[in-house]
Amino acid sequence: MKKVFSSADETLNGVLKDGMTIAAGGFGLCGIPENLIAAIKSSGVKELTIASNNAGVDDFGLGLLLQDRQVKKMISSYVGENDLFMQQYLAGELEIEFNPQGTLAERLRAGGAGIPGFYTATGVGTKIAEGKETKEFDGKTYVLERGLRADLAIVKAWKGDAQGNLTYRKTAMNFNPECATAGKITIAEVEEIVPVGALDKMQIHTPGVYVQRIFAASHEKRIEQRTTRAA
Amino acid sequence: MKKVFSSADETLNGVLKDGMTIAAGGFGLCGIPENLIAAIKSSGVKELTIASNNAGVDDFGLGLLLQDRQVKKMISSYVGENDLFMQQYLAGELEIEFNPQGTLAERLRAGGAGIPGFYTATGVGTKIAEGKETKEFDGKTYVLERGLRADLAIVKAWKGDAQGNLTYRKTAMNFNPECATAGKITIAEVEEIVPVGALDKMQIHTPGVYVQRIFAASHEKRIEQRTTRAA
Amino acid sequence: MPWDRNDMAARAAQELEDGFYVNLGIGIPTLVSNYVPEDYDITLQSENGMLGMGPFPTEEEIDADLINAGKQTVTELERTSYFSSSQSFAMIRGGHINLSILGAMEVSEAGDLANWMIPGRLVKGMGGAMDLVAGVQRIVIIMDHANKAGESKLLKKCSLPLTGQGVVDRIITNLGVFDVVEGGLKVIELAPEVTMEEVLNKTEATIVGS
Amino acid sequence: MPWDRNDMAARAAQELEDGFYVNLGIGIPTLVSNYVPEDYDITLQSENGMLGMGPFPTEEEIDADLINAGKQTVTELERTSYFSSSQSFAMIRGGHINLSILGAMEVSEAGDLANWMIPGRLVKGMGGAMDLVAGVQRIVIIMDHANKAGESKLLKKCSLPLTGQGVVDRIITNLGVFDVVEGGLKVIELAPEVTMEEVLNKTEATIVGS
Repeated sequence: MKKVFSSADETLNGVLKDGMTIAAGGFGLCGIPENLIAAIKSSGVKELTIASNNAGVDDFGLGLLLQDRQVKKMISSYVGENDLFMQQYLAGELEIEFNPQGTLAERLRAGGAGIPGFYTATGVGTKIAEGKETKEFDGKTYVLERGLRADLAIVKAWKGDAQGNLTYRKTAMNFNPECATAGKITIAEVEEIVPVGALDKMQIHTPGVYVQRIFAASHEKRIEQRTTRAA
Repeated sequence: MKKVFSSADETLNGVLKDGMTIAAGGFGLCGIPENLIAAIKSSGVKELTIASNNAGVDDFGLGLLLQDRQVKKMISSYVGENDLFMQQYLAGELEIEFNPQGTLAERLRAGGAGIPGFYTATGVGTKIAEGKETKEFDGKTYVLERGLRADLAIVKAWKGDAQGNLTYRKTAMNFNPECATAGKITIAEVEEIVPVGALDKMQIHTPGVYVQRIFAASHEKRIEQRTTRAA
Repeated sequence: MPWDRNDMAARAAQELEDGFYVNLGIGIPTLVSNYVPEDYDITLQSENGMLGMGPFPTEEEIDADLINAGKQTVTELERTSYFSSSQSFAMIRGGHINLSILGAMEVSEAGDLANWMIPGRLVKGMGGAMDLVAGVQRIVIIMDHANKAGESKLLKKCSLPLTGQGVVDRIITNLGVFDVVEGGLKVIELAPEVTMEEVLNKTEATIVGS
Repeated sequence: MPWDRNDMAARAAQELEDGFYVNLGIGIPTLVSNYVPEDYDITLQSENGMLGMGPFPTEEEIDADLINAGKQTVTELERTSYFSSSQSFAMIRGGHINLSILGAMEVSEAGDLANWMIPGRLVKGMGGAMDLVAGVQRIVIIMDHANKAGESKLLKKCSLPLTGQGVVDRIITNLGVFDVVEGGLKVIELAPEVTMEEVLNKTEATIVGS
């Protein structure tokens, strides 16, 4: 069962379908599967539903998929960094389902963990809870949120091995572990493929069972807000 | 905010109360907070409800708390290794609430994560689901299980630091991370306290926010089933 | 000649596919690991928090922090990863494990499984069995066809409290291999010298399409 | 003289207690970190997956893999730990963070908060704000007392879509400090030279017990 592939294009071979749901790791432009996103753009696949905390910026990350109108719907918590998104949204060309950030993370985790629904206090009494079931526990009201699975998950890790074991680096971890569990097929792009056994066995963030395909690539790692202090 | 204490007794000072609920890490005798359990025995605290996957053996682990009848109720998935448990249970001196192992783990995680209830297919159509609400999602039936919090969580880790950051070793991790999140107060016993900054920041299993008190101690680490192959 | 424990384990090993992630129950299912085809890449999950379980340790390798779900000392492999209980059962409940091979007290023709509790006898608990049968993609049972009193363990309806409802896909007994299908159990294979007549005589569950 | 941004941040820093785990929102709340008492051990959480957030990096320290919830480059400290988004919000939702200091568009006398959406304007999303106000132990708001049109932002009822219902504990404005109590808002403190009369004139929300 060979999991290691040579490129983003090769890992996506036979996987993409119009109308599919894709869960994409990353927070802002940090820890995004940038090579897979570029390959999905090239593929021309359309009518995508994408679950991702953000929508990238106009010319990088998931924003690339908006240029050719490949996205039908985003499930996100914040899309404020993407002007193209706003134009298409206001023109009625793009749907958005806002999920609170923690609810989105938990929905992906729950989906991957076989939990079809869970209750949270987040959003109770707000627009987010409209049309959703609520329930009282110990005198407090909670809203029912659904587990979320995706046809495909695309994640970006730091190091990985041929078994599909992954580790992430610093805050580039973010939504990647949750997306990895939520994908019916999960593809990981990593900075480096290391020999099986080289990763610390007690420190593997995503065990290989969740990862079907993996490849190594270089990453631009664009920075959104370059803030510094005097040296 | 000093978190480091010198002994199990010292960490338990002012914490124990008759009738309290304690979540205890460990699977069998592996990764159990053995020093804290011994100190709880010495304290004489009574009427405890203990959430722990197992009940130890007659003369080690949580079994020690049964000797003086300190336990009112166990929430466990398997208690078959403890004869004393069985005697007290059959004599009506001890209650048991069986939870499937994965449900128990998820209840503790949910409790610690502010999720009061979640749905699982585990146990549907069995005694475990009796008296519990069920709900259909996508044509399949699931049972509602509750998040579980404890007045006190006692966990055993490998290495920890003065901030309460913890790492676990091999399968001694088991229920410890979940218990750590579920405790209103969490006390950790570790094999070694290392300087803050010595643990790999990307590899801290339990961030210090969950741990209020910590101490280092030696551990017997008794083995239940010593199975070997020829060298 | 009906199958013995090792024959059943060897037959169960045919359920494996290259690349499978597998959880083996305690008892006969454990023996299946002795029959994994050499060219197969199989990863064993242990629900106490380990993916990539190795063989028992040598005396020198014994590590109290390294046990399997049966509380036996085991070893790790190059591929091994460790994780917490909630993560382990997320993997199980979420359907990421391809196959679980388990023992049983009773199986019904509807695929109900009973393997954790005998009323009136000491109740030890279900451990992870209910999660495994509810979450793993495919459940294969290995058990003797009859109990010690000679009564069929493949029943129309389980008499014991259930571990799971409609969860069993395939049953391997000393007499043969049976699939849970619409209307009852279907004979897939018979052990050497076992006849269909013998199976019909020794099975309470409805045998269909045979 | 009403407080300016830095005065408000300094006043908000008085809400800190030694040992607190704190999540600071974007904008004025970020300034609070400049006023942490030196002998306090405060740990900042960043909801994108970091506990123990350090200051902005020097030009040499910049790391694209190390940002805060505002997508700004930051640094780590000795105590820092990193974790995934579901773990980060488990910490928040589970009530393990002691205090969150956030900005607001409107707050009602019942403690309702609106800070994510203006109907008819571009909707960018709530990010982690709804989770923070629902889960963190104590919510303190820093905001101007009035909007640019001079209208009170402390209202009887929020006009904008809510971020959370009954979630605010304390509000720090340029005019003073107000607690959400039974029946309305209670004045805890006034900025220098600000009178109760001025507050009553500039506040739509019910002021009680003053």
